[in-house]
Amino acid sequence: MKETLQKFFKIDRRWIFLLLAVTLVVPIVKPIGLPNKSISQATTRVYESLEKLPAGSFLLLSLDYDPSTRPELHPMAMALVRHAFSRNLRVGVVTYIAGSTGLIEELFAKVGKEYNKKDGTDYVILPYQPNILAVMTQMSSDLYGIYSKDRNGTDIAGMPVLKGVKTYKDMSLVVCVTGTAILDYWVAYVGDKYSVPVAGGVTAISQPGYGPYLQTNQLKGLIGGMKGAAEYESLIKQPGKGTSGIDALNLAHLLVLILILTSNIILLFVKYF
Amino acid sequence: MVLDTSIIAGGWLAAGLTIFLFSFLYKDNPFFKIAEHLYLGAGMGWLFQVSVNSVWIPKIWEPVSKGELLVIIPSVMGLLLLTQFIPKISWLSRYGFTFMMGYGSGLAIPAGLSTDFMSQIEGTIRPFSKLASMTPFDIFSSLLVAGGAICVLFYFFFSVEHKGHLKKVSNIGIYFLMIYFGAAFGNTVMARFSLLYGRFDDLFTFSGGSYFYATHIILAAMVVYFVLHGLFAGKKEASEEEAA
Amino acid sequence: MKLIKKQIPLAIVFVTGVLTLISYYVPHKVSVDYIETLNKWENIVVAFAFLLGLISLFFSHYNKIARKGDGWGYSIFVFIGFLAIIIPAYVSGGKQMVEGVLTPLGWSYKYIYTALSGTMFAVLAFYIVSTAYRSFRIKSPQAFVLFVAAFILILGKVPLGQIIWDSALGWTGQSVSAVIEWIMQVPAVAGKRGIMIGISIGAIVTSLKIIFGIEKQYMGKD
Amino acid sequence: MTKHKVALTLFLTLFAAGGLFAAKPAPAVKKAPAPPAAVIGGLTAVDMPYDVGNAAMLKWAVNPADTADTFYVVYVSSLATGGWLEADRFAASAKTGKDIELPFWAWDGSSLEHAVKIELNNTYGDSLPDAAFQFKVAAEKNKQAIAESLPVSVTPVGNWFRLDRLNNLVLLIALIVIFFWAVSHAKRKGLFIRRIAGLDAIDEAIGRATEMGKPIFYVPGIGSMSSISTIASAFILGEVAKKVAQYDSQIKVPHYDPVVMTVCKEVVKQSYMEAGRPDSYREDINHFVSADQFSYAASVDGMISREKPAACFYMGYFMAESLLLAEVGATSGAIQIAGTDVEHQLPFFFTACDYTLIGEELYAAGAYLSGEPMLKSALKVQDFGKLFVMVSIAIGMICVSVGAKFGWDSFVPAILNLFQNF
Repeated sequence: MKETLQKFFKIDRRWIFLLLAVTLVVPIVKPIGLPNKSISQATTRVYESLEKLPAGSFLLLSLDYDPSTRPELHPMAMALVRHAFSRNLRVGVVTYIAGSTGLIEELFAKVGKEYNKKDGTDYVILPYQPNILAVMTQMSSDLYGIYSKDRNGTDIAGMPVLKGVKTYKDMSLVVCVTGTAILDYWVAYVGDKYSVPVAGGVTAISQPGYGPYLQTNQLKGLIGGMKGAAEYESLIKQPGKGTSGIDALNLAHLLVLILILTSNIILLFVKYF
Repeated sequence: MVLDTSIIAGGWLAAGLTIFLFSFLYKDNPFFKIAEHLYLGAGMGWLFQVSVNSVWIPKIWEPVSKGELLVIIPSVMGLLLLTQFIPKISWLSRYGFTFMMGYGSGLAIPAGLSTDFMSQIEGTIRPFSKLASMTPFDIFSSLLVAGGAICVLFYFFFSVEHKGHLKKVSNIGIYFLMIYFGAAFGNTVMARFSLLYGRFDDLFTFSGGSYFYATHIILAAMVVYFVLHGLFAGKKEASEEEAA
Repeated sequence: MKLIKKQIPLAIVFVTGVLTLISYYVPHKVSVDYIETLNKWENIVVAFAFLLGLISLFFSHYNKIARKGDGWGYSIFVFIGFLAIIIPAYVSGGKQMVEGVLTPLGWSYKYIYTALSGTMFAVLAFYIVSTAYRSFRIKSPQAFVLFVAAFILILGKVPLGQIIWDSALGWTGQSVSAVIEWIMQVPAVAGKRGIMIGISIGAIVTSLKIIFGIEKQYMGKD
Repeated sequence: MTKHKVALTLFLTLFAAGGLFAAKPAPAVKKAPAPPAAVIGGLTAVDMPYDVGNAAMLKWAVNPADTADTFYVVYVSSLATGGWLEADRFAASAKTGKDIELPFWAWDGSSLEHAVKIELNNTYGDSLPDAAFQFKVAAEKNKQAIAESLPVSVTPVGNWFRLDRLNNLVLLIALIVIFFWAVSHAKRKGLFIRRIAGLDAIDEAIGRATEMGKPIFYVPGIGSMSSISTIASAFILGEVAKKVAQYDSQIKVPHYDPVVMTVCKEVVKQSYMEAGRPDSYREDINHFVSADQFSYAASVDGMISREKPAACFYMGYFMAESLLLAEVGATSGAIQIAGTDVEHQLPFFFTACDYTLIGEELYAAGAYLSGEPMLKSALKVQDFGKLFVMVSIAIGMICVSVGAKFGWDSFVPAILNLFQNF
């Protein structure tokens, strides 16, 4: 008995890999249809921060994620942009991750068309810059000192979207969507230093780490992982990839729990019987 | 739905590269290695093209050609960084590095003090200023945050030996850390699955008829490869892999 | 020689460091102008820093090919991958989309870079599952606490888990989402805050050491 | 301590000088426009303190007779006469001295007077006219002016010190003083650091590797030489390499960052010299793998699963690759010891490795093993910081609770002010 159990325990891990692949592929092919219901406070706070901005306010989005965290963060960014456009906010986009430029392009090509928003009038995409600190500090006194053109080389001075926007004082909110520590930079080097409201969207991995900033209100809100994306999508009532993603993750989550429990129960059994 | 040839070709390429990388899960193989090396090069290539188009041309080339020569100073400092590779004059790179380090450190110190230090103390004690309107459970939670933070800090306190009662305090600290780690673990599970879901979702798209079943065909080809490889490479290697 | 090799660089780090530090406390125009100039310069210097990685990558793979070292054939693909981005970038002039149509650069991004970069991370999901099975050991009370927190988080993040919780623990009157919120807002904050404060002072001290020229390993050897 | 005082005095003097500029007497220039029914008395205008020099501060007494529909309108002009532009408009109940967000040591605000910060850039654009600005305030009810003040003038100037950030500066100076005290002390007498539980595991792992005749992998992570975890890792590597050289075992150090590699080469070479085995030192102990996170992880994984090392050390800065590495190491049967200050990677190390150094324990291990005075003194400063936080939280909690209980209205915000950032 013991030997059989131990053998079971030393199973080739590739079987486990296969098991996971199956539990994820099946719901993609045939969705289960269990929508996300609960909405966390932190996500609601982001939603409300955007909701209370008057139309025409300038929202700065720092979209710093590359394809490697796209499934989590892209739906989030998309939901945020949709929300901003539906509230007729002006949107400026900056990025400090080279790999994100393609995703930003994709996002605005799609959502811009949905809401009939024009590049240069309703939103502006600024080019990638390598040094995050330098740019953040510079934007506190004059953003044109570092950004003179948009990503296609068009002069940004005089663009309707940037009318009256020069420093953080002219921006109503900064939202940073990232899988890196860039949100920490926004909090420390911009939010706290220049008293700018900063909210964030992060991968589920870094989400618990922002608890202290949320409690102190250094962060106005936080969207965490695919669950957060699904929550935001349901807040703006536009289900997208976040909502369908959560549905697909149901079984896989249970699988992990079952695996941890099984292995530890086997271990107990082997030890005491 | 009829797709453009370039999109179908793209679908095949993406599906192929994705499956090549996943094939590492079965075992290391040449296809994985090719995809991995391609990734290295492509990543660098992307960074290179973005830097050229977003920084070098607009921030250096254009100002210089317009006669704004001041940008030459930082450019030279930047170029000096590259002397690292030439041992004899590698000290020149220090001019660039020290500039970067000085700037970064100077910004980091006050920001760290205010954000991660003072604000955190303030955040811990502020809830108590609303004592009158708090429920007993709120008070308990606020006390837990404050007490927990103190215990964790004490766990990392290296100037005294942790003995007797002090040992107990630092032990309580560990449990707070463990809850935090547990939360992080749970969240990470979700994060990783989401990424996998993203890739599978793409593969599912490419498996459609409009892409001429790219996923199915490439997957089948990989399986055939592994079967053939297993047959020809002999049993010895296979059993070794099993053990891994 | 020591002067230009060592002392001037150390003077640079000290002067830029101290001035930048002081600029936080000085609101005057002089300080703003100083920091603006430095911002612009810094941004340019850093734009060259990634070349360090690029050159060492090329160098090591070029060497491998030249020496015909183990698996040198794969090294060729590093250059192929590089060219697969650079050539389209040149052709498209750095634009990824023109009037809603993908340029060759956009195509390379979407089908090569996205696929490769996305999958590299996604592989981790498999390892997390096998770690869960093969090395997640509840070997101590501490590991047990970690497990309980992780269990609740994993369960409560998906709708199916919420249904299970409600049917098993619904009598407590607490939904799993409320429990998660509490964990994230109370004990996890305490734990994180404790770690974070120590590490942040560590970073501040390191920055001080750099400014005062005590820490200079980043400069490399003499 | 003297240093502390000198610096403080220096800054205070600086501030005082700034204050002098700021408080340049602003003679109220009286003119005679046709005033509406009533006159708002006691309007004063001063330069806005602690700013770059583009704002002014207006103050006047709150009128208890103001009703909810009373509005105040602030007008500004850059000309000696006329040219009035509207600069601000707000309800009579808003913008009192209490609403200005400055700490108690930099601002004495009363709810009995209105205090309004006027940013001139909003009205005049980037470059302000180089002149004294005139201000006047009018009270309105139903868009009808019911009262107006006499104009006053002020010239905004740039200030030299953010007094509101004094708490930050004091803390910084205290840290610097303690830092230098610790440095000098560490060099003379040495400083006490308690032994960290995980260190025995390192010896054990090296011993086992020697017995088995298998290599040891030391993975320094993906940090650059400026991150503390990488620096600590380099010192730990030194000690590990020394033991490896003594036992004549093998060590491999795959690298992500070329600079870190150069440093580690020196460190390992030095260790082999100290162990008396310079002959066994090989240049390829430290080798560059890749500057890309995942190819680095994948390549190291490949090496680990091929060579099946007896022990793996993961010390330094790690991101997502932590799991990839630890899992492969665990399945290949190696003893694994990890240490990192990246908190969200710690759970994986904790569950998959035999021993894990958590956060600062990594720094402490580096300091303990190397006995390096610089590392020890840094650790001392960190301990001081933690002590400060522990004590501040404990005392602050009590003060704030007591203050809230007895309703001491100015005491509680004052305590909170001490730790706020502005």
